[in-house]
Amino acid sequence: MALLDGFPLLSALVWLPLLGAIVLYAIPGGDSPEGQLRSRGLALGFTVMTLILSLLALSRFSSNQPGYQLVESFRWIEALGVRYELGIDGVSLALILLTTILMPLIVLSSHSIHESVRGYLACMLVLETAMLGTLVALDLFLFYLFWEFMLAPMYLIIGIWGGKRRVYASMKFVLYTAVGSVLMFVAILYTSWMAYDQAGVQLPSFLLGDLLHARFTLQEQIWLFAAFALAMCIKIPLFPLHTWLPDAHVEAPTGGSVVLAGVLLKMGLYGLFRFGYPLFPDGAAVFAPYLAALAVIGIIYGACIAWVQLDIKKLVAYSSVSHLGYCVLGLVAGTSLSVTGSTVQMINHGISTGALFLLVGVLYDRTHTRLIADYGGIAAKVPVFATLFLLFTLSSIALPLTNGFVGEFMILSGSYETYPMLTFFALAGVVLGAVYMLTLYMKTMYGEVNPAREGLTDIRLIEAVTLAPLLILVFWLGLFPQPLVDLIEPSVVRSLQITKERSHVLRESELTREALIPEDMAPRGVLMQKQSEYPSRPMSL
Amino acid sequence: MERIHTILAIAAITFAIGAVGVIVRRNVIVVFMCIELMLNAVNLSFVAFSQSVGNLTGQVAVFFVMVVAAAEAAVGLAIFIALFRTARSVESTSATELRL
Amino acid sequence: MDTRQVITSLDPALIPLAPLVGAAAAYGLGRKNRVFSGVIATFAAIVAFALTLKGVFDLAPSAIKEAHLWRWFGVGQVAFDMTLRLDRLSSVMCLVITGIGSLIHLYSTAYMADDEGMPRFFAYLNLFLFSMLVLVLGGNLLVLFIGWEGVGLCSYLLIGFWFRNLNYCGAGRKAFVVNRIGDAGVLMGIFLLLKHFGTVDFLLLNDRLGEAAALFDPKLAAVCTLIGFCLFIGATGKSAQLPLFVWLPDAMAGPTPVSALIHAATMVTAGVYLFARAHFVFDSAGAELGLIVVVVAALTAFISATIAVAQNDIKKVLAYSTVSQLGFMFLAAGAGAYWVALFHVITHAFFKACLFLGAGSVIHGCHHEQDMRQMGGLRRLMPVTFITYFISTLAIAGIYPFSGFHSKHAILASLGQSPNSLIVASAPIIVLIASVTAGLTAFYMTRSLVLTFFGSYRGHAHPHESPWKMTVPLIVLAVLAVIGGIGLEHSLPHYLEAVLPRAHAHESLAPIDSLGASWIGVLGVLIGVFLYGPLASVPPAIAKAIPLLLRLLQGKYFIDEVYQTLIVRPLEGVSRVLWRGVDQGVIDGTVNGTAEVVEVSGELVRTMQTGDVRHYALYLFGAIATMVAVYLVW
Amino acid sequence: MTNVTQWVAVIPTAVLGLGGMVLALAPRGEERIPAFGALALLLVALSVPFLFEGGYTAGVGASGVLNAGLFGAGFLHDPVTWFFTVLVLTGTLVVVAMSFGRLKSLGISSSPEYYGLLLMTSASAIVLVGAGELITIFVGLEALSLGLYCLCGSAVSSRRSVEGALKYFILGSFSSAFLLYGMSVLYGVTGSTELAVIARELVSVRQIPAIFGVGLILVGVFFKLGAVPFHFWAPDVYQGAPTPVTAYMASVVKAAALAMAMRLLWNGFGHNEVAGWWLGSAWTVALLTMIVGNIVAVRQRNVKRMLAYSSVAHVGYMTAALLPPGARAAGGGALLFYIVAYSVVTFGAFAVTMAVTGDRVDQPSADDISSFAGLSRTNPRIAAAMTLFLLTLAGLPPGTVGLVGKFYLLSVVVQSHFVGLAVVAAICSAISCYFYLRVISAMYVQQATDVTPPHFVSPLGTRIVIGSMVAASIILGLTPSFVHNRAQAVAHGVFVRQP
Amino acid sequence: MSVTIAILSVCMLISAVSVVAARSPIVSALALVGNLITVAAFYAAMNAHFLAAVQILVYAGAIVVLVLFVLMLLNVKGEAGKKSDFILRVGAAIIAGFFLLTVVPIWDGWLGLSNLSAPEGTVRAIGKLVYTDYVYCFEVASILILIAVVGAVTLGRRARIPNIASE
Repeated sequence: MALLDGFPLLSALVWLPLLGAIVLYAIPGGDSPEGQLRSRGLALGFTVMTLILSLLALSRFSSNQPGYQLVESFRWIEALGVRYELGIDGVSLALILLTTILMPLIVLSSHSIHESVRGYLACMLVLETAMLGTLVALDLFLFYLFWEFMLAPMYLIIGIWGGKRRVYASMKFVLYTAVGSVLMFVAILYTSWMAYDQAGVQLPSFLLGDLLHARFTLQEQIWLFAAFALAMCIKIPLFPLHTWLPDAHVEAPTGGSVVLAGVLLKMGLYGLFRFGYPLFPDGAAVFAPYLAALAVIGIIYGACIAWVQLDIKKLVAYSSVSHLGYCVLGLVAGTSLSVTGSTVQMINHGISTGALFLLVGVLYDRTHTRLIADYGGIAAKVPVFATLFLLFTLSSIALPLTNGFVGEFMILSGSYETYPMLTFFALAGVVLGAVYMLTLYMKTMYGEVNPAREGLTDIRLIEAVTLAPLLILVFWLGLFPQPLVDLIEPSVVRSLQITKERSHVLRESELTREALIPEDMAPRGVLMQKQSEYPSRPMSL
Repeated sequence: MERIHTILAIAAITFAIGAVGVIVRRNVIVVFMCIELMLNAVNLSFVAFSQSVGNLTGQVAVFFVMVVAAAEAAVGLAIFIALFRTARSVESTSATELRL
Repeated sequence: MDTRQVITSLDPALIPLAPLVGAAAAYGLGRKNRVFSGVIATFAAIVAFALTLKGVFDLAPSAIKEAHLWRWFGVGQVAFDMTLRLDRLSSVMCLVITGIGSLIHLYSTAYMADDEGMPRFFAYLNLFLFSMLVLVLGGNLLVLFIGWEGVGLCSYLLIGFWFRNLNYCGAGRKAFVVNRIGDAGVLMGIFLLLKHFGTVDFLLLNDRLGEAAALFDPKLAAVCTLIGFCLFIGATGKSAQLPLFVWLPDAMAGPTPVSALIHAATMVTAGVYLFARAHFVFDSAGAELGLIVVVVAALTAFISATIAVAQNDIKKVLAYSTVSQLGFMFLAAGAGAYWVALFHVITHAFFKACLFLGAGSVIHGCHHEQDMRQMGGLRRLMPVTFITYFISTLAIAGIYPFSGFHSKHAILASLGQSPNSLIVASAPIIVLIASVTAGLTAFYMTRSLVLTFFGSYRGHAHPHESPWKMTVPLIVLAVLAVIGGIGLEHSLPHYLEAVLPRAHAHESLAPIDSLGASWIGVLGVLIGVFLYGPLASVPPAIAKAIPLLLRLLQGKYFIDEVYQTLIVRPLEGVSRVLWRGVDQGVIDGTVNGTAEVVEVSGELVRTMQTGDVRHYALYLFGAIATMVAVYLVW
Repeated sequence: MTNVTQWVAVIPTAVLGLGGMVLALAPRGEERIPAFGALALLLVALSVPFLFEGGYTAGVGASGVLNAGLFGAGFLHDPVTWFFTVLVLTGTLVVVAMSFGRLKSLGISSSPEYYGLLLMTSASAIVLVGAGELITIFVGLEALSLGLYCLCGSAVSSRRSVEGALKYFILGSFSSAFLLYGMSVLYGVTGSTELAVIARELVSVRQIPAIFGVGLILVGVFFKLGAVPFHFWAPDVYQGAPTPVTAYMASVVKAAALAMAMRLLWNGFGHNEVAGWWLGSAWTVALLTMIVGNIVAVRQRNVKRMLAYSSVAHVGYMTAALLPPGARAAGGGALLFYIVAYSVVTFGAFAVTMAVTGDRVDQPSADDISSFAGLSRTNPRIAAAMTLFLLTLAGLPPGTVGLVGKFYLLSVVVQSHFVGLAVVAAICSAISCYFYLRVISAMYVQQATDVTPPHFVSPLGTRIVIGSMVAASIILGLTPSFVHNRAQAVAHGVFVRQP
Repeated sequence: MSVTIAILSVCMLISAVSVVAARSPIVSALALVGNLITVAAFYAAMNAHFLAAVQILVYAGAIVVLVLFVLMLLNVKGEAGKKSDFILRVGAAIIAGFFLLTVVPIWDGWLGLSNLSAPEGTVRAIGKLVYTDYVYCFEVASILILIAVVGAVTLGRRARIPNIASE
C-alpha cells in the first residue's frame, strides 16, 4: 500500500461527502424525474465510496499500536494555535464504520422523498461530512466546528422534509443543542487558555495532545467538566435533557430519524469519552455518581414512557433514551469492560434502532400514519415484514445471540463492580424493555386484521435490500463480536490509562495556585471562586 | 478666580436647561434651538477652561464648534422642511411611523 | 469428581445443530408443502436423539466431551467462550429432551395436520429443541443463558402461535416477561460470580469454589448464598415456582403438543437442571438458602394442587399439576438430593407428557373442546387414549408399580437425609405437606379421569379415536411411565455418581411395603372415584356449602388479579403520569418556559421603542445621568 | 521621516472630499456617470494606502505611537489608520456597487448628490479614524454624522426615510453635545486636547472632574457604536434609511466608531488607574448590549429591524473585547478581524434584503420576514447566500467566519478574566440562533404564499455584491490567518504600549 | 468685575429658560438671540475678543436668522394647546436636577486653581494657532461644510408630490 502512504486518507474520508453534495448541485436539472434518479444514484455512489474509504482506513489501522493513527496535521490558525489535526483510534474508527454503513442505507431509503430530492440528499451528504469530521478531529476547535456543523443540515432535514410540527421540532432541536454546546465553547476557550500559560506551551493551543498537559485546580475541573458534560448530555440524550428527541424523531423524515438515532446521539458519548474524561479526570470523578444515577433513571423512565406511547416513532425514540442510558452507565462506570461495552452498545443501538426506524418508514410510506391504533393484525398481511420486525425487536430487547445482548451484558457486568446497586435497577430496564417492545409488536402485528389495513403490500425489493445488511450485522455482531471488541478495547484501555495518569499528575502537583480570580473590578464576581486547597477525594476510577 | 467657577456653573445650568428643552418640546425647530443652546453652553465652558488652563486651544475649539453648529443648522433645517413636506407638520409626535 | 477427563469432540456441537438445521429446512421447504415440514422436523428430532445416544454410548463416568467452538467475546482477563460440554448429567437431560421431543413431533404431525401455519409451528418447535439442547449442553453460565432466553423466546412464539386471538398473544407476552424477570435473577447471579470468582465456566468455578472451601474462606458461604438465591429466582421464573408461576396456566393457550413438550417435560425443568449443574454453589451456600427453596417448593406444590382440584379445563388441571410436581422436584433439589430431583424430572416427563398428549387427543377428538364438563364416557370411544391416560394417572398418583411412586418416595426420603441441618429439622412438617399434596394430586387426577372418560358423553361433538401417529407416542410414554420408576431407581444414581454429589441409591422397599407406602395415592384415587362416580351429587353440595372456598380455588387465589392491581396497573398509571406530567409538563414546561421568559422580556424592551424622538432623548439623558452618578459614587 | 511620505497619508481624504464635490455637480439625468466616477475615485484612494504603506508607519516613532506627524496630533500615521482606511474605502466601494441601478427604486431622485455625499462622508470617516486629537475627532465625527443624516433622508419622497433622518439628527446632535462637554472638561483638566498628552496627564490629575469628562466622552462613543442604553435610535434609523445607507451605517460607520473607541479608550484612557474608572460601566454596557440586542431581536417581524438589533448584539460582543486593557494586543487584533468579518456579512445580508424587497420599497411590509417566504424555490442562489450570511451571524459552522471571529473575540475576553461575560456572550449567541433560523425557516420551510410579491431581478451591482460577499466570507472562514495576522500586527504596533 | 458677571449670568439663565418655555417658537428664537449675545459678552469679559465678534456674526447673525426664516416659511404657529405629556416633563426635570447635582460640585473644585497668564484671545493669536497646529482640522471643517451644503441640497430636492408650503 506504499502508494497510499502519502494519500491523506482521513481528509478524503471527511470531505468526500461534501464534494458529493456540491457535485449534486453542480449538475443542472435537479427535480425532473430522471434528474431525481441521477441525484439518488450520485448520492449512493458517494456514500458507497466513503464506505470504501473507511474500510481502507480499517485495513490500515492496527489496533495494538499506541496513540492515534493515520494522523494528518497542519497549522490552520496560528494566532489561536489551532491545527487541522485528524486522527483515529479504535473507538472513533468503530463509529466511523457505523456512519459510513448507515449512510448508503439512508440514501437508499430516501425513495419515499419526492419533493426536492436533490436538496435532501445534499443535506444528508453534508451531515455525513460533519459527523465524520467530529469523529476524526483531534483539535478541540476543529471538533467544536464539526460539532456545530451537524446542526444546520439536520435542521434543514427536519425543517423541510419533516411532518406537521416540523418547524417547532427543528427549532427545538437546534436551540436545545446550541445552548448546551455554547457553554462548551467557553469551556474550550478556558481550557486552551489554561494550556497556554501553565504548561509553558508557547502558543495557546487547542490540540488534544497539548491540552492533556494543562493543569487545573479541582474547582476549575468541576466547572469545565460540567460545561462539557451539559453539551454532551443534551446530545446523548441523558434523562432530564431529552425532551427534544421525541419531537425531533416524530417530525423527521425516515432517513432523518435513522441518522439522528443511528449516529448523532453517539456524538455526545464519543465527546465525553474523547475530551470530557481525559481532560478533566477529577471533575469527571466528582460527577460520575450523579451521571450514573441519571443514566439509570433514564433507563427506567424511558422504558416506562415508551410503554404508554401511542405513536410508534415516539415509542422507539423513548426506547433510544432508555438504551443510551445503558451506554452512559457503561461509560461512567469507567472499567475497561464497561466502557468497551458502552462503545459496542453504541454500534448495536445504531444498527437495531436504525433498522426499527427504517421499518416504521416502510409502514409510514404505505399508510401515512404512525399511530399504533391504526395498525393491528398485519402479520397476516405482511409476513416477511413481521419476521423482520420481530428479529429487530429481539435485537432491541437484547436477546442472546443478537448484537443487543453482547453490549448490554458487557456494560452491566462491567459497571457492576463500580455501581452494584445502580446495575440492579438497570436490570429492571432489561425487563421493561421486553414489556414495551413486545406490547408494540403485539398491538401492531397480532390480533384481528385492522379493516383499514386490508390492502397492505409486503416489503418491496428496495426496502429489503436496505434492511438486509443491518440484519446480517445484528447476527454477525451477536455471534462474533470479538473482532469489534478487539478493535475498541486497546483504545479504551489506553484512554482510561491516560485519564488515571493525568489525575495522579494533577493531584501530585497539589497545585494550590488559586483559580484565576479576576483582578478586574467587574461588578459581579466571575464564576470562578477562589480555590484555596486541593481536596483529595479517593479516585473511584 | 471664582469668576471661572461661576461661569462654569452657569454653563452647566444652561446646558441642563437645553437638555430639558430638547426632551420637553414637541416642535422640532425649538428642539434644534435648544441643541444650539447646549452647544453654546459648552462653548462658554470651553472658553472658561482656556482661561484657567492658560492656552488658546479652548478658543480654537469654540471656533470649530461654531463651524459645526452652522453646518448642523443648515442640514437640520433642510430635514425639518423635508419633514414638513411629507408629514405636513413639524411636531416630533407626528413622526412615529418607525417604532416597535 | 476430580478425576474428570476432558475430551474434545464434536458430539456436543452436532446434537443442537440437528434441530437448528431442521428448523431452517422445515420453514424453508415447508412453505411449498406443509406436511413435508412436519416430516423434516420429526426426522431432525430423531437424528438429534440418535446423536445423543452415539455421544452417550462411549461416555466414561467422569468423562466430559467438550466442543470449544469460538471465543464469543472478552475484555482483559474476563472472557466468555462458546463451549458446549456433554457429560453424564447433560446426557440424561438430552436423552429426555430429544426422546420425548421426537415423540411429540410425531404426535404434532397429526395434531396440527389441518393448520395452515404448520411450517412455522415445526420451525419454532425445532428451534425450541435447539435452544433447550444449548441450555443443557452449555459449558458456562452464559451459554446456558443463551439457551435459557432462547427457550423463553420459543415458548413466547409457540404460546402465541394462533396470533389471531389477542388473548393468546397476551399469554405469550406474559410468559416472556415473567421469564425475563427470572432471567434478570440469573444475570445478577452471573455478575456476582464474575465479581467474586472472575469466571462463569462450570469447571473453573468448581475448582475455584473447591479451593475457597479448602481455605475456609469466611465470606464464601455468604457470597454463595447470595448467588444461590439469585439463581433460585431465575429458576422460579423458568420453572414456575410460587411467586412467578402465573404464566404457566395461561401458557395453555398454545397448541397442546407445545404444552406437553415445553410446559411439562423440558423447559419447566430447566430450573432443576440449573440447580444440578451449579450444585457446587448451593452446596457451599448457607443452610437458610436450602430451607427457603424447600419451603417455597412445598407451598407451591400444595397451593397449585388445591387450585387444580377446582379447575374444569382439562389442560388447566394438568398445568397446575405440573406446577405442583415441579414443587416436588425443588423439594429434592433444595434438600441437596440432586439426582432424586432429576429422577422425578424424568418420571414426571414420561407420565405428564403422556397425560398432556392424552388430553390433546381428547381435545382433538372433541373438536377443540377443553371443558371436562362437556366430556365424559370417552373410554369406549377412545380406548387407547383412555388406557394410557389411566396408567399415567396411576403413575402421577404415586401408586406402587408405576414410576411416580419411586421418585416421589425418593424425594420424601431425601428430605430426611439432607446434609442441610435446617431441612432435616423441619423435615416432618414438609413431609406432611408433601404427603397431603400427593393425596390431592391423586384426587384431582382421578377427578379429571372420571369426568373425562367415565359416565355418559355430555358434549355434542362425536368423538373418535385419534390416528396412529397420536396413539403410538401415547403408548410408548405409558410404557415408560410404568417401567421408568423401577428401571431408573438404581441405574440413575449409579449413572450420575461421578457428576453429582450424594448420588447413591436408597435401599428399595419390598413390594408389599411399597404398596403400603403408596396408601396416600390409593386413598386419593378412591375418594376421586367415589365422589365423581356414584356420589356425583356430593361435590355440588360441598360447593354450595362453602361457596367462598370454591370461588377462591377457581379464581386461582386471585394471584393474577393481585399482581395486576399491585404491579401492572400502578406501573402503567405512573408511566402515564411520567409522560404527561413530567416529560411534557415539567421538563418541556421549563424549556418552553425559558423561551417564554425570553420572549416576554424581549416584548417588554421592545415596547420602550415608542417611535417618539423625545422618549429616546429622555432615555438617553437618563442613561447619561445614571452613568455619571455611578461614576462619582464608585 | 521625510515630508513626502506624510503627505501621502492625507491624499485619500483629499481625493474623496474634492471628488465628492465634483461628482455632486454632475448632470442629474444619467446615473452611470456619477456611479463610475465614484468607483474610480475610490480605487484611486484605495491605491494610496497599498502603494505607499510607508506613509502610515512613519508615525510609529521609537518613543511610541503618538508623536506628532506633519499635521500635529490631528492625523496619526500609524498602521491602525492604514487598516481602517482600507476598510472604509472597500466598504464604500461595496455600498456604491450595491446602490448602482437601485437609486430610482429606492426613491432617491438625484444620484450625483447621493454619490457625492457618500464619498465625502467616507472622507470624514477616514479623518475620524486617523484623528489623534479631541477637536479633530469631534469635527470628523460631526462631518460623518451630518453626511449620514443627509444620506438617511436622501429618499425625500418616502416618509420613513425623512423620519429616520430627523430622529438620527436630533439624537445625534444631542449626544455630540454631551461628547463635546466631556471634551471641554477633559481639556480643562489636562490642559491640552492631544490624546497623548491627556493620557500622560490624566494619571496625575484631580480625579473627580476627569472621571466626569471621561464618562461623558464614553457616552458619545457608545451612542455612535449603538451600545444598549444609547441604542434607541438604531432600529428606527436602520429601518427608515434606504438599504445601502443602512448597510453603510452598520459596517463602515460602526468600524469608524470602533476605531474612535479604541483610540479613546486604549490610547487615551488606557492607563490602569484611568481604565479602572470606566471599566465598570463599560462592562455593564457590554452585558446589557448583548442581552437586549438578542432578546428584542427575537420578537422582530421586520428583517431590517432584526438586523439592526443583531448589529446591536454584535456591538455588545465587540465592547466585551474592548474592555480588557490588559490584553490589548490580542484584543485589538480580534476586534479588527471581527469588524471585518461582521462588515462582510452585513453587506451581504442587506444586499439580499434589497434584492428581496425589490421595487416595493414604499409598501410597509416590504422587508418583513413574510416576504422571504419560499425564497428557496423562487430564487435558490440568493436563498443559499442569505442562509450562509445568517448562519455566520449566528456563529454556526457553515458560516465559519462567524465562529472563528467569536473564537478570537471570546478567547480574549476569557483570557482577561471576564469569563462571566464570555458565558453570557455564548448564551446570547445561542438565543440569536432562534431569530436567524426563523428567517431561514421562512425561506426554506414555508411555501411561497401568493401574498409574497414576485421576486424581481435585482440589478447587476447587487448580485455582484452578494457573490463577492459570499466568496469573502468563505475565504475568511477557511483561511482567517492572512487578515488576522495583519490585524494582530497592526494592533500590536499601536496599542500594546503601556502609557 | 463680579457685578457684570452676575448680571450676565442672570440674563443668560433668563434667556435660556425662555427659549425652552416660550409658547411661540418665534419668541424662543428671539430669546436664543439674547442668550447668544450674553455669551458673546462673556467672551469679551474673558477677553476672547475674536470669539465674541464671530459669535455675534455667525451665530446670532446667520444661524438664528436662518431659523427665523424657516419659521416664517413654514408659518409655524405656537404649540397646539396641550403641553407635551406630563411624564416627559417631570422625567426630564428630575434627570436634569440629578445631572446638575453631580455636575455643580465638580466646578467648585476649581476654586483653588490660579490661572497663569490669561492669554489675549486676539485674531492674530487664534489665527496663528489655527493655521499651525489645527490646519488639518481646518481642512476637515471645509469638508464638513461641503457635506452640509450638498446634504441640504439633496434634502431640499422637490419631492415627487407637489410642494404645498404655500397653504
